[in-house]
Amino acid sequence: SPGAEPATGGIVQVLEKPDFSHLDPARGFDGGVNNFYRLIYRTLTTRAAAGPHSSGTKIVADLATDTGRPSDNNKTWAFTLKKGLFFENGSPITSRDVKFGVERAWDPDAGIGSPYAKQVIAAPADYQGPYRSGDLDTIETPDDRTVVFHLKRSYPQFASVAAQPNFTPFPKGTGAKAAFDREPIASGPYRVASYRRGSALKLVRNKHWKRSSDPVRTARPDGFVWTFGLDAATIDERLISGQGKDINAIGPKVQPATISRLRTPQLKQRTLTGVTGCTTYMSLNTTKGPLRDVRVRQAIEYAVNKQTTVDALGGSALATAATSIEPPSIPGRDATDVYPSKDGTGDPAAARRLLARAGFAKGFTLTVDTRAAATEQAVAVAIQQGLKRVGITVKINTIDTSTFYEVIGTPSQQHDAALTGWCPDWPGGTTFLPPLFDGRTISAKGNSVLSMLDDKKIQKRIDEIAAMRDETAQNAAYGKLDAQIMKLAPIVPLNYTKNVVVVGSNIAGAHPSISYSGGIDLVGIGLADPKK
Amino acid sequence: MTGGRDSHGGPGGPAHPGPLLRARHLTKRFTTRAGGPLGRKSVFTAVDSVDFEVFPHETLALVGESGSGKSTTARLVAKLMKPTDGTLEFAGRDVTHARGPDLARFRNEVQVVFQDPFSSLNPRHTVARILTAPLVYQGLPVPGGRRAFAGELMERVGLDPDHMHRYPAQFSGGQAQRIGIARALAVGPKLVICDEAVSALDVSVQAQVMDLLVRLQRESGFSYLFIAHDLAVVRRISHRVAVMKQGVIVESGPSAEIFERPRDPYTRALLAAIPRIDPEWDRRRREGAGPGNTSTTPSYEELR
Amino acid sequence: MLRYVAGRLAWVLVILLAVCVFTYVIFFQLSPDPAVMICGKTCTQERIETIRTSLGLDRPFFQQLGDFLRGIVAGRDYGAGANLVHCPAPCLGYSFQSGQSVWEMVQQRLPVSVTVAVGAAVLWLLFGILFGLLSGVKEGTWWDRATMALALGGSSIPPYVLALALQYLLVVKLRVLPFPAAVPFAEDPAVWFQSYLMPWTVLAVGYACLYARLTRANVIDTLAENFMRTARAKGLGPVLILRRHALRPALTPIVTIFGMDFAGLLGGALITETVFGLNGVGKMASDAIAKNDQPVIMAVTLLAAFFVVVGNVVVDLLYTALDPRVRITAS
Amino acid sequence: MTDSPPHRAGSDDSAQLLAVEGLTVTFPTTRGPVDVVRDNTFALRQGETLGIVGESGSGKSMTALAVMGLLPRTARTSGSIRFQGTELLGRPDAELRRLRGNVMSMVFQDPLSSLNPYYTVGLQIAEVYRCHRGGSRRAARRMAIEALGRVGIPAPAERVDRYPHQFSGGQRQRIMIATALICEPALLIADEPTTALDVTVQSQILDLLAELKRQTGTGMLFITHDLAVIASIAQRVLVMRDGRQLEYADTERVFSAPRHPYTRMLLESIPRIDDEPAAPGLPYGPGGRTAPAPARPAPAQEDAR
Amino acid sequence: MATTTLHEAQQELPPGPPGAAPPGGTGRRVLRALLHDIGAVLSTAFLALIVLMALCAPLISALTGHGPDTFDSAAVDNDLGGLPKGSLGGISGDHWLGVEPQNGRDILARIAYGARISLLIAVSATALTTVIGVVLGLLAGFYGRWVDQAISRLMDFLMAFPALIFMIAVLSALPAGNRPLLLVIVLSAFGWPYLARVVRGQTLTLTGREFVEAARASGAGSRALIFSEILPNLRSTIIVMTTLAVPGYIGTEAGLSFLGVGVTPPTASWGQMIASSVSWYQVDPMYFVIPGTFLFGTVLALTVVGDRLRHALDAGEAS
Ligand SMILES: Nc1ncnc2c1ncn2[C@@H]1O[C@H](COP(=O)(O)OP(=O)(O)OP(=O)(O)O)[C@@H](O)[C@H]1O
Ligand SMILES: Nc1ncnc2c1ncn2[C@@H]1O[C@H](COP(=O)(O)OP(=O)(O)OP(=O)(O)O)[C@@H](O)[C@H]1O
Ligand SMILES: [Mg+2]
Ligand SMILES: [Mg+2]
Repeated sequence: SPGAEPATGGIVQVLEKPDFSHLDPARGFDGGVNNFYRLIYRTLTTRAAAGPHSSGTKIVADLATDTGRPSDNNKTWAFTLKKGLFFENGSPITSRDVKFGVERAWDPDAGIGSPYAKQVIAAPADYQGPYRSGDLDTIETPDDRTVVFHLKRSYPQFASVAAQPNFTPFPKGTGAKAAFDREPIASGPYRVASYRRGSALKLVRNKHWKRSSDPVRTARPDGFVWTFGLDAATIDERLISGQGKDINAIGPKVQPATISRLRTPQLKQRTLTGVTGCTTYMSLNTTKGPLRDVRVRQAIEYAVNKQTTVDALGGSALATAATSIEPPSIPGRDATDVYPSKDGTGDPAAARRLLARAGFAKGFTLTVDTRAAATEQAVAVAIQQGLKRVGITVKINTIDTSTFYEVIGTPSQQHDAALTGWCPDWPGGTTFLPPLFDGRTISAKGNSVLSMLDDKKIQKRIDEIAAMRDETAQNAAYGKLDAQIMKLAPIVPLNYTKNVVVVGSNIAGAHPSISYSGGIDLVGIGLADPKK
Repeated sequence: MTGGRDSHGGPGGPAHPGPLLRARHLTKRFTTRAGGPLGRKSVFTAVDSVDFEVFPHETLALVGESGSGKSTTARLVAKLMKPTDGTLEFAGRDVTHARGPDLARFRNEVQVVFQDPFSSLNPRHTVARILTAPLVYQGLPVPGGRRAFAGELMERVGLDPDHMHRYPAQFSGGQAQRIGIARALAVGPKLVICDEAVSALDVSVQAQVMDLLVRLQRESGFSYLFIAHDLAVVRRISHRVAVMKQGVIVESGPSAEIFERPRDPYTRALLAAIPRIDPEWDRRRREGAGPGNTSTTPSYEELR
Repeated sequence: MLRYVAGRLAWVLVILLAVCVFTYVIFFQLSPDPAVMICGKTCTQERIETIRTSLGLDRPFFQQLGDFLRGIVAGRDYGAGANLVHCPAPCLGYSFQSGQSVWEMVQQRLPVSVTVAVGAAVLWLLFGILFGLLSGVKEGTWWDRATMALALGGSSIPPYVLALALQYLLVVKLRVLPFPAAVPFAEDPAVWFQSYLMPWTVLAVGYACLYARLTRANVIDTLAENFMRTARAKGLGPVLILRRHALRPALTPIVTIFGMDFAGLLGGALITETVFGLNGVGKMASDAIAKNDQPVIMAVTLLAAFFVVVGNVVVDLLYTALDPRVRITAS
Repeated sequence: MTDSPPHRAGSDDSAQLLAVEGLTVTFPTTRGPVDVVRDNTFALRQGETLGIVGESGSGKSMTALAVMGLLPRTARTSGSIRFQGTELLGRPDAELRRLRGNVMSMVFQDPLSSLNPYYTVGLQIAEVYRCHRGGSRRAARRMAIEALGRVGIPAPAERVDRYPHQFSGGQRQRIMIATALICEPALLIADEPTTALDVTVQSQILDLLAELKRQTGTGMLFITHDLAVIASIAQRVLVMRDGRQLEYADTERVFSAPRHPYTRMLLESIPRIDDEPAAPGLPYGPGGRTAPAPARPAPAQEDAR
Repeated sequence: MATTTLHEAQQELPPGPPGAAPPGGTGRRVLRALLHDIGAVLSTAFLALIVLMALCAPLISALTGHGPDTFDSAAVDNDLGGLPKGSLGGISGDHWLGVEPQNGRDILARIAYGARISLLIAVSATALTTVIGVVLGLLAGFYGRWVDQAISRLMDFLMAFPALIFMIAVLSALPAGNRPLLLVIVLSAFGWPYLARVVRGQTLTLTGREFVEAARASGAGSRALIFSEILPNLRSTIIVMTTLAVPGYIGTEAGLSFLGVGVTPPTASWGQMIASSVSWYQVDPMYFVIPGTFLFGTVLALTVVGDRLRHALDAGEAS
């Protein structure tokens, strides 16, 4: 079974649709590539491996001996490196290499990945990374094994920040001219043996990685081979039919049409379901037309039939109706539904009452921005049908996938509503609620507060929670804030998505991880029988 | 060569304004390449500085060796081909470079019967359409409607009007040729260029068609530039004859003069080569038919 | 002749330049800012600005275009200081997404596309013309009707459906072919052939149907010509009559279409490559569009344009060579 | 030419080359089937020339095409056509093919459309030879040049590589003749082969045909409107009208004692070079050309002659 | 349908008055020939049915009680990824042609409404492409010289763009406006050079033919030469290219709609239906088979009618 303990050896095949965005950890930053980075890179801290008893969200030490030692009211964090750490070329990993790796986040070319290092670590305003501006004084390396970070403000979750991909060490001076996108310097159990962009990537063992230094990665297989550029339907077909090397293969989320084929016992056994930890939602632009009236927004909350949006995403196997902004995977989440209805099918009567009170009994027209992809459009149509029940006419505005996020992130261009989703960078309210509802961060471009909600009370609360020292209390407070925000109805949480994958029959140690959008955690995977 | 004008029909008549058509130094050179577009270039002069005139109400016959440039001359005169050199005057106007309305007028007044009967008929058009096309193209009304008009034209050239909705491929060679003649007559031109217009017709139909041509000349004053190989036909219809050889007019003059007193050796050779039926046979036939009784020869109409 | 060819080639350059400018305007000016896309989900205004600067997007339009053109001809430099990269001619820039040299990307992918296109072209010419010819000759028979119905069916099936259906049948059910993959010929000719067989087929079906129908129509027209009777009167065998006397007149228009189709395919068979996961130019294009990766789009466009325009020149030359009557009128 | 001894009908001394009996050709039209050739019967011996004359549209070409087996697909044929003793009608095309162009060949009436515009005339001539006799491309080309020269095309070596549209009408006709003769067939069907030729070239061609006849005993079906030509080369004459055979006899008999009034009329209609011109007095004189030409000629009322 | 109009246009000279029309008159004869051809009659009937269906789409919806966009969650199985309940893609007394997976929309209603959009776009784009392509191709081939240069270079330019990429780019840059109209314009703008080049080539050949020369001598102006003399001889090519353009455009429309630049959801179109059915081809084949059959039937009918029409017209001229 895919959950069993894997044997050592063999090559795991990975079938993928698009190629990775970047092999350079300072540049890449999404669920898929973050998962992959852990095979070749190590960071100061990292998430625990997903497993039968682990959801894979807990922050544990990786290069460092512990998850960091805060001081100065969480404003200064010190880490000590383990002994016996080496790059793939055999040279030892020192604190200066860690510092250099982190500094790359400020480079205007390279630093396009995780934003947290730059957001949290203090730095001169004109600092432009190691290649242009040299060393950053706010990161200290008192000795070969110690690195100390000075932060802008108190940041209790810095251990999570230190698990971000751009905390990967690199030998000082390397990596200019996007070199790592072609030839990364590995610190993890594997190194890149060959890479043909868009078609294939081959990982082999990194001889200088010591199993003893790494409690997270089991590194059972002798290598990995990625095949990119495959068609979604073809991947499903290959995994289901399992011919030849495909018994050793894993792939991405299956297509909705495939779900109904996974009913046979053999396939059921090879099917894994993970939670993505993401929420699909429809933002309501609180500065536009009737949506300025909170009652209208609340009416929409009632009117939407979340169940049909679930169907649009592929039914119960792939999604569940949402009740709150935060998905269930976030600690401290408060599940109470502010706008309850039976099975999430909506409450049109309540909606009509609210609309009538707001003076829109006859309804109005709502324009929804949608990505030009089949599922998104299906969700949009589902919303259209739901709102039709209360007289609201939905106009679906389809935007090319490549430019969708830019258009909706530009307040002057976005329409009444937009269909999108959000995944936290680590489990907790910190990377969920403030980016979506802190009205002070509204910008003319690349805006993430799609609702344009600029509510002083909420902003004040966000600041208060951010200042809390205790992470658990902080998360509980975010859970309460979630309900408070929902009363203002700036977004309609639609559903929480799931990730269903089929793995080859010889795959073992496969466990979905919330940290990687419900994908199988690669650090624990392997083959049941490497000789097959 | 302008050729001497003979007594009948010289420009001396006071009412006569001059030649209808005058070709001066008409020259056509073809550039050909042997063996594909990259082959060796060679220039061939098909028509070499030819001069002639056609007067109103007159038939000028153009005879000559096969390949001597008669059809090319006809094409040049009909302005279907740009001359390499030379000028063309029609009814006193220089039409060498005529365009627009001038050209339209020229087209109305000059019609052509082509040598190759099938190639000159659009395979996708019915006869009715082919015959009315000149009027339609020139924006003229079709008198009596398309059917009646086409039917009458077909009758005139001895075709069955019932076949009006057939396509060219359904006709015989001679029939196709007559369609070409009928087409040329559709608009009532001043000059008709007949390139071997009667060569594919049997002698009785040929006679009928030639009669038609002659009558039209008499009644409506058509002029003809008549290209033919059958010298008997030429003799019968033409007033003047020009003899061509290798792109050059070697001799020209009044018909009678040429046929009776040919000067150029080629003309003489031509006349000598005419195949003749044994006069003895003719004599015997005439006798058999009864002396002086020509009425036993049925007229064409009777035979129909 | 030589002058004509030279003139046409000069026009090729002019058209490519026009295509260049046009593409530049559409993708760099009208379409949304790539910097924002690169910036990601948590993004700030200044980050966008920095990215814009480093990509050279902040410069005036004509300067960008000029740099681009100069890059193609003479190469150019990107970035500054330690990040300075020299991009040798022909420089098509670097992918916004992967940072790879676009010229290298094209070089890597072109062989795949060419393999797909050539193989498919061979198939569709073979079958399209053969079936069209047979149908034309046997016009009105059951064979003709069946073939033409099949041809219609073939052209009504979206290639995507055909691809999946074939894959299901041949690979999953019957297991006679492997899943398609871009295996280089040198690696294993047998596997190479097997894995390209389906892409070739899928790509060829639509064209073959069109060509079959066109060939048929032209053959029927040609058979009605008088010279076909002459050919029969000469006692030539039916194969020779068809091959020589019917095919050439019937195929001259097809040469035009073939030139366009084939040249168009060298720029990538978008759908087929995507469905079968073949990493060719077409797939590169569709990926680039999905990510608004302008330098790549630009390169694919130019590449496709180059093939099409040159293909058209070749077609025109071929046409005059094939039909002797055209020469006199075209000059 | 006239000196070659005329064959007598029914004489058995030379082999029967072609025997056509009761040949009927029918076309389906929108108004029902039309017989364009009706019950045509004639025979041809080796070395004999049968002239077919007749009204335009009387079915001469269709008769010729029927013998070659080249009628349009829509045509229906009945009767019997025996060539060298074997029946041709109903014979599979593959067998006819071996005969066509080789032992029986045909010159078509409309030369331009009968030549393939896509190929040089050299190739079109040579391909017959190569098809039936084999041989190298070179040799066949040489044959083609020679054939062109024989039919009087000037500079044949140069013109062999030209395309049909680059020739004059008469030249095209000669190209057709050259093609038909290149294999020295036993039966030559010539459909108005000399209409586009001037008399000098015509006599040259007729000489060529006579020569061929003498050397290889070729039998000829010679369709023409030029009765003088018939008189000079044919031993027998077939007169056709309206698809029917009106007269079929020795040339001399037909010319000196025609039985059918139509034949007589034909013979009377022959324009003669020694005749006075038919339109001696020119109609134009003073005021001759006042009325504009009518757009439509008045219908014929009477025979102008 | 496009081919029919094309032919009517070619019948430039109107047939005589109906009473006086001869039994052999082209129009009558062709009509009679078509009526005697069972294939042509069936095809016309099928096309009429499709057109009727498109026109009466609201009626069909009223009859079955299912709008084209109305969800029917009860008809699909939520736990099986939205697979229609029951066999054959959910065909039942309620849903005559079954339902779409995931949302249970009625396929019959969507086919009927989709016919409106798809046929409108495909047929008008085909008609426009044909007209522009044929006219410009004829002009280029006929006039040669600078006209040819101008048109050919424009064609080169338009063809040089990878069509799909540019349709996406252009369409996403254009304001939403009237999508079907925009689609028709853009499809035609990029589609005509293909036909035009073929037409141009054949025109080059035909212009040199003697019958064109003869017509010129009869006084035909360029327009008459081009449209009455040359055009009828291009018939075969145009018919083939045109009939095959219809499925092509339906497919392209689907592709563009799928990429979000075509018609906006939930508007139904055949192409969009086929495109979204693709991934379901194994578990719900009817979802593909039904719109696919309609598309195939339409194209087949169009071709048969076009073919038979040509045949009827040719009947006279075949030698
Ligand atoms: N495809 C066809 N359909 C119907 N009738 C046809 C067809 N082809 C020819 N005909 C008719 O058959 C008759 C005989 O034609 P044929 O070509 O044999 O005449 P011909 O004697 O050779 O005349 P000509 O001397 O003018 O060449 C003509 O009346 C013609 O109209
Ligand atoms: N397009 C062309 N290219 C090259 N040479 C040509 C072309 N057209 C005609 N010729 C040549 O020009 C010469 C004259 O041709 P033309 O057709 O005028 O002769 P003709 O006098 O009409 O002869 P015929 O009586 O045989 O019809 C011929 O030798 C022919 O080969
Ligand atoms: Mg001539
Ligand atoms: Mg004839």
